[in-house]
Amino acid sequence: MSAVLEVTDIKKSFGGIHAVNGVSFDVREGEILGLIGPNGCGKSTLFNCILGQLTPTGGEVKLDGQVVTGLRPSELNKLGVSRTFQLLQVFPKLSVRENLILAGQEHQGNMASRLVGRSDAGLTEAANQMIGFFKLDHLADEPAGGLSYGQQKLLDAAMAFMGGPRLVLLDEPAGGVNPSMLADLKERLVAINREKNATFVVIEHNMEFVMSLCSRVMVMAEGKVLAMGRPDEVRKNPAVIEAYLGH
Amino acid sequence: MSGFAKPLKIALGLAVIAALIIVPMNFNRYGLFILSQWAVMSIAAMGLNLTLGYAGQVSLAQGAFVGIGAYAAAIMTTHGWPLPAAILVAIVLSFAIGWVLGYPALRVQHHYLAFVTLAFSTLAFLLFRNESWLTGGIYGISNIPRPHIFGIATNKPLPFYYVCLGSLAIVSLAVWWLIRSPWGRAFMALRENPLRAQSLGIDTRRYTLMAFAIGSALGGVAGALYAPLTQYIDPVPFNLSLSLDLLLMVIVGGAGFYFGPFLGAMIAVLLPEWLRFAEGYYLMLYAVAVMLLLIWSPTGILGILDRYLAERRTKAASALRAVAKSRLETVQ
Amino acid sequence: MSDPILSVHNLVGGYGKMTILNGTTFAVPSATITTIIGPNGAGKSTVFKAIFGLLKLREGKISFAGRDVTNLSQRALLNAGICYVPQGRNIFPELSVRHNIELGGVAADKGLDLPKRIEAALDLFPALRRKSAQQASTLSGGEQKQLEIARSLLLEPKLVLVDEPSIGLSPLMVQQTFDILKSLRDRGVTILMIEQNARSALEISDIGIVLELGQTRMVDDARRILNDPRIGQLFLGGAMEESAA
Amino acid sequence: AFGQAIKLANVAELSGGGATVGTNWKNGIDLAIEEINAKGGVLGRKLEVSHADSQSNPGVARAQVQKALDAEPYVLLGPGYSGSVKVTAPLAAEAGIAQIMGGEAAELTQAGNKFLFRTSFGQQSSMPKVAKYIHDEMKAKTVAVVWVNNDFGRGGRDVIVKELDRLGSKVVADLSTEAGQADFAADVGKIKAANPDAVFVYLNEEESARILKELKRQGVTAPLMGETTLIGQKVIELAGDAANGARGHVGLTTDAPVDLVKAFREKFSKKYNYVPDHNGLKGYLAVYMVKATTEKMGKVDPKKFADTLHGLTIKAADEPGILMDVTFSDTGDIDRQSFLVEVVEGKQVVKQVLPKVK
Amino acid sequence: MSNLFDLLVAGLATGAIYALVAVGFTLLWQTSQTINFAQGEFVMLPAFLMLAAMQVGAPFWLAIILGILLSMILLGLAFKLLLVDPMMRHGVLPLAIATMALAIGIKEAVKQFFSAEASPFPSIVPTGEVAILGHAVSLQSIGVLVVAILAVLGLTTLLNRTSLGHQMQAAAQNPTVARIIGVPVERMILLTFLINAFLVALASLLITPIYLAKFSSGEVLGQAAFIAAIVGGFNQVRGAIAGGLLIGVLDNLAAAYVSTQYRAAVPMMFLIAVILFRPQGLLGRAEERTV
Ligand SMILES: Nc1ncnc2c1ncn2[C@@H]1O[C@H](COP(=O)(O)OP(=O)(O)OP(=O)(O)O)[C@@H](O)[C@H]1O
Ligand SMILES: Nc1ncnc2c1ncn2[C@@H]1O[C@H](COP(=O)(O)OP(=O)(O)OP(=O)(O)O)[C@@H](O)[C@H]1O
Ligand SMILES: [Mg+2]
Ligand SMILES: [Mg+2]
Repeated sequence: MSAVLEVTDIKKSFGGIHAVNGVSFDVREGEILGLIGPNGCGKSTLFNCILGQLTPTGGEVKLDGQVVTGLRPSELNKLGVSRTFQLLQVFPKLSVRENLILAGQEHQGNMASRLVGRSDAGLTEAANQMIGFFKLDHLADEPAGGLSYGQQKLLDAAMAFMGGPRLVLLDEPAGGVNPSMLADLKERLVAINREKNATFVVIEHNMEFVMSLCSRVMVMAEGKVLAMGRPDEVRKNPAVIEAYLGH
Repeated sequence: MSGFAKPLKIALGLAVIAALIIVPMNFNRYGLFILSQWAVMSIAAMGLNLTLGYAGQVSLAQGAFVGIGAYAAAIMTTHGWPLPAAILVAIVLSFAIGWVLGYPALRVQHHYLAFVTLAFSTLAFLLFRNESWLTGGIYGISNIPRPHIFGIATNKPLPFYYVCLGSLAIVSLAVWWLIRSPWGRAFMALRENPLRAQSLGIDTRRYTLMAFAIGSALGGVAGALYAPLTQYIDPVPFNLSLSLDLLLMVIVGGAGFYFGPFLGAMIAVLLPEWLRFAEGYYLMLYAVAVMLLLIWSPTGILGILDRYLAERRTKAASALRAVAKSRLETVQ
Repeated sequence: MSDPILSVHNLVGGYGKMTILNGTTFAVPSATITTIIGPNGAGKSTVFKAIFGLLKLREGKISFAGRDVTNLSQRALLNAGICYVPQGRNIFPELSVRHNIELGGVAADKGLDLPKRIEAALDLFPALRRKSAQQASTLSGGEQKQLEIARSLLLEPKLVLVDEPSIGLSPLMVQQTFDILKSLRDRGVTILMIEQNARSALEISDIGIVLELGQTRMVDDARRILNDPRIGQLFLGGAMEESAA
Repeated sequence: AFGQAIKLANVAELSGGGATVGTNWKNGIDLAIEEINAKGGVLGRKLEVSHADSQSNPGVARAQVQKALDAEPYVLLGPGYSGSVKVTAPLAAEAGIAQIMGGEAAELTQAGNKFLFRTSFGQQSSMPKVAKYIHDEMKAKTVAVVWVNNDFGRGGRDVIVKELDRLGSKVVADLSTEAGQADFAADVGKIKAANPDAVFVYLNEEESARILKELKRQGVTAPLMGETTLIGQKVIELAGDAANGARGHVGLTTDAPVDLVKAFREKFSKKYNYVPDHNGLKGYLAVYMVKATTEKMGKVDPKKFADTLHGLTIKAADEPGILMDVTFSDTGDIDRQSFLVEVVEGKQVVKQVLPKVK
Repeated sequence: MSNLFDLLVAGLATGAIYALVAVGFTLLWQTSQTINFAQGEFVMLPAFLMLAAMQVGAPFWLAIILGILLSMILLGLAFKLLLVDPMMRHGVLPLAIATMALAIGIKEAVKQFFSAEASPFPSIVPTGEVAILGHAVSLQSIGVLVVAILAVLGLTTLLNRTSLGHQMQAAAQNPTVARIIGVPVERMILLTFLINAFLVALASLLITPIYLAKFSSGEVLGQAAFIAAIVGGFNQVRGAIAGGLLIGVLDNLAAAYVSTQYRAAVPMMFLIAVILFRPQGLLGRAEERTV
């Protein structure tokens, strides 16, 4: 399997704080990589650097062997990289359906054709399916800002899938989501992973979720990589237990 | 919307349009002038509504674009060019300048952006006033001709009112088309959550610049009509207070609502005229009226309607929720 | 178990015309940990908002320590001994971490030694002590949640309402937070908690409440709920437990 | 006993940048009408006026004049801003209604409009007098010109610079200032650096007061020359000592050594609690122009009004309300005595009486 | 060279006035996240209240006290209850527009009920001048500057050093959470507007002798102060001083060395440059983390 994403020695500091301090890793085509680590160890910051939301202080990101550091988030998204956010990020005044159509529309046609083409960019059907899957049917026409925490979290995840991405970076998708829904979500991820050969990187503190979903797990601490390996290996790693898992 | 609402809406729309065409036929010159002014200001406000109401980019420069359009039209038509050509130039010019003015919006937002545009608006005023070789300076440009449309002279108030109304109709249709296209949705995404928008592939830079440029271009159109309407322009009407007025129109009408600018322009243009009976107190009354309106509905006139519709919708939704089956029960 | 300190009776209310709570009723015994579970959008957070006077109720009654506290102001509820840690992000972004924490003591009784309690709270969360001079908005998601928990420790409440404290916290931090809750209970404080991390939460709880569609479906001993196969299937993600095991 | 009232329409700057101008003008009008009606009106008919606010904006002025004309007034009064006059004069002319306005820009009466009349000197007649005084009496070889950058200031500046040039006085500093400007340090600094023989100041009253203070503060000793707006009572009140020594050409002033004018000032300040500036006088005169013209015609005839007023001389002896003898030219310009005034110890002192041109 | 010094002194004097008005802007932003477009009119009005008191026979000192009290009632209490309360929850714009209307209302009311004329106003600071390095500097300007600095020092201490100040900021940044932890949000907002009203009354007292009491004087003043506040840093009270003085000086230097016709353009371009290259303003604090 070749590497979809290669991250080399990424650094990000804020003033004197080294939030990410030289992180390198690869993500192989079709794998589900877990990313765990104590609060404040730099996971979200690493995502933001990879995705162009923050400019890294140093280092390089390659997508399919092409350097993409410095690309804007929207450009990366057009290349098939999508994401979810740790803090709730939806379009509060737009309805749930509009949120989802919005999430897919820039992947249909070009800017000019979107001006003259259909007003839903032909996405209503896809959006409705997504709504059905996440059990948001009765809320489809409600403004997204009126959803409960967990529902917004689910909507955020749903949006990440609308554009048919090949690489998805999920930042704590499980936080606040009901366990039975979570089981569905996991199945869905696995299905997309198998059928569409999409690749995932998942930040999560929910160990059952990470350990049962991921093929490899990377552990960060204080801005650096602490460990990387199969879930069962990582789980037994004393350093990981000490810094993160407890017991 | 329930089934009967749509024909009802269409009928209402047609009635309003018919009224706008027929009723003014026996208006006096003053009434026609004010109504034409309403049409022109509606166009400018619609532009700002696009930039501010839909795309969320605060601009205090819309008045300056009206000025740019007005000067373009005044200079060209007094040199013998036809008005349509002048309008075209006004559009292109304001679009281009609006595009450039959009660049700061890529760096700063909200009140910071408001002040960049405020500064621009002051600079534009100074240019209008000081560059007399081009703009006639403080003396302004007089004897601006009104156009011949299809061979009909529009010197008289009624024909020129129809020119304004026709332009308003064209602009309204274009804006309607724009905001219900995916572009409109992308603009709203800029307003609601630019961060999330970026990560969904929405080229926030390009859309921001577009929102500025298109909104400004509409300001230019309004200006290009304003010049032949008053037939004399000087820099004073295009100072900051026009930008603030237009902002007021957008907010009072209801920012981000399609019909907001029409109502807002009505409040800002017609209300003071209605209040003129109060003589020296009319502006005071106007100020109080605007404040009361905003106290009553801070989201503007259409905010009230929106609240009403939302209530109806949520009532339906909560009825659905009330009859929904418990999962626990279904298992039992 | 002792008398209920909080009882919630037949709550009906919601947002605008939207009815979310359809007769929610339950009681919380004194000095226990009670956990509310339920699907997303069940109305759990809405119940808390209602108890804390942030939502106008159309019907229903809330009593606390024998007193009617329905629709009281937040300050009055704090004075009565109720404290609330909401879901999501609830910090003052432009104030420093330390000032954020200090603000937790605004409603404190005169008798409390606030400086000491602030130090104690910072001791529990070393990350916050390290960053105490930083603007709160620069904290990571989990650190912000820690900040909120630390802030809520300044008062001496009788009842703590805490809405999904575990979101965003690392396993270690979740353990520690649950330990704090346990020690509070042991000191006689009543805890009412909402959790989606339901298994861990129920494990430290005395009572479990299942809420669905704005109605209380079940109130029972936490162990029994944890072991009820139907509940496990529907709300605890039974399938996942198997695959993880 | 009265016949139908004679309807006048006034459109003036009652709000916006020209509010002070317009309010004075309006008050002058109201005062005159009150007087005239108290004495039995014009040809036995009462005068009535409607006031409309142009918001100091030409577009609004146009709408309001249109509205006023739609109501077919006898005579249109105002506006005061030259730009607003320019946009409205064609409308009045088209309707065949005489328009008596307050604007002073030179070009207004030069466009061949047969219905437009001034109430004061146009800048084309006052500025040459000022330039001549600066050149002949002050013997200034070099002059600094400070003006407010609106149509009033710019208009005066353009004429005087041309005149000074013609007479051979050199303009060594040509300084534009803003309406409402508070800080004149830089402008005065420039004047000081240019070291002129005289300074011509052409600003609104409040700004005049401010620059006078600053000139004094920075110790500028060159003689100061201006118009009514430099040495008016208001300026003296606001500037205090700093106004002493300033001189000005005054077409109209409430301090003119004319009994009728003094009486007017009394009446005005009694009614409105403040001393009017020249705009108050202009409004007052405008109404008396209507009265005198109508009485001359012997009937109320809007169509013949303009014709009658052209070339008319009104003597104060016949019509005390006109305050001073005045003649109207065929272009609607005004000819009248004027004064050269100096501020001495906080009082206006007339140094010279300039006779009528013709 | 001496000319330059004169310009600097004059610029600082004007700048101090801007600063004093700008303090209110920054205060309102920091403690209620509102923008008051009527701030200039707020500074204009108290002087008229004082003049009115004197017209009915009150001595100057009593007029000052009455003026300040009335301002706090009208511009503090009534403003907060009638306009701020209903609109605050709806973001910055509705209130900004309402204050624009309020500005019109205040201006027109003063014009209608008082006068369209400028009136002189007695100065509480002696009107003399002192020589500094051989240049005359007016005592009034020094008074304004001193009060502006004191106001900023006082407010900065209040906001950054005291629990009350933190509560005021908390109420602005997140009112719901502030309520939840027991901050008396309503009272904090009221306090904000009362302080602002007191400040504008004070500013009115000091500035009007220089600017004259006129219904329209708030326009120029308000706009200049606004720009000063942005340049200095909108989210920190101390920004007002830096911005005010800088804009005052810059304005004078521009008039002297650039062009009098374009003097207003220079501070504007400076404003644009500041916003683009240091959006938080010279002394402001950087915006919060967004991702
Ligand atoms: N501010 C709001 N405006 C309108 N509707 C709301 C609002 N907040 C919540 N709702 C609706 O109320 C219902 C219950 O929301 P609530 O937040 O109480 O759910 P919850 O049980 O806490 O869910 P979660 O586990 O996801 O946090 C949801 O369906 C949501 O759509
Ligand atoms: N804008 C900023 N300014 C200063 N420090 C920052 C900024 N952004 C992040 N940090 C710091 O960088 C560190 C890493 O933050 P990050 O959000 O990446 O953590 P994380 O691993 O995602 O933690 P969590 O699990 O709690 O979400 C934190 O210590 C945070 O305080
Ligand atoms: Mg994170
Ligand atoms: Mg919840």
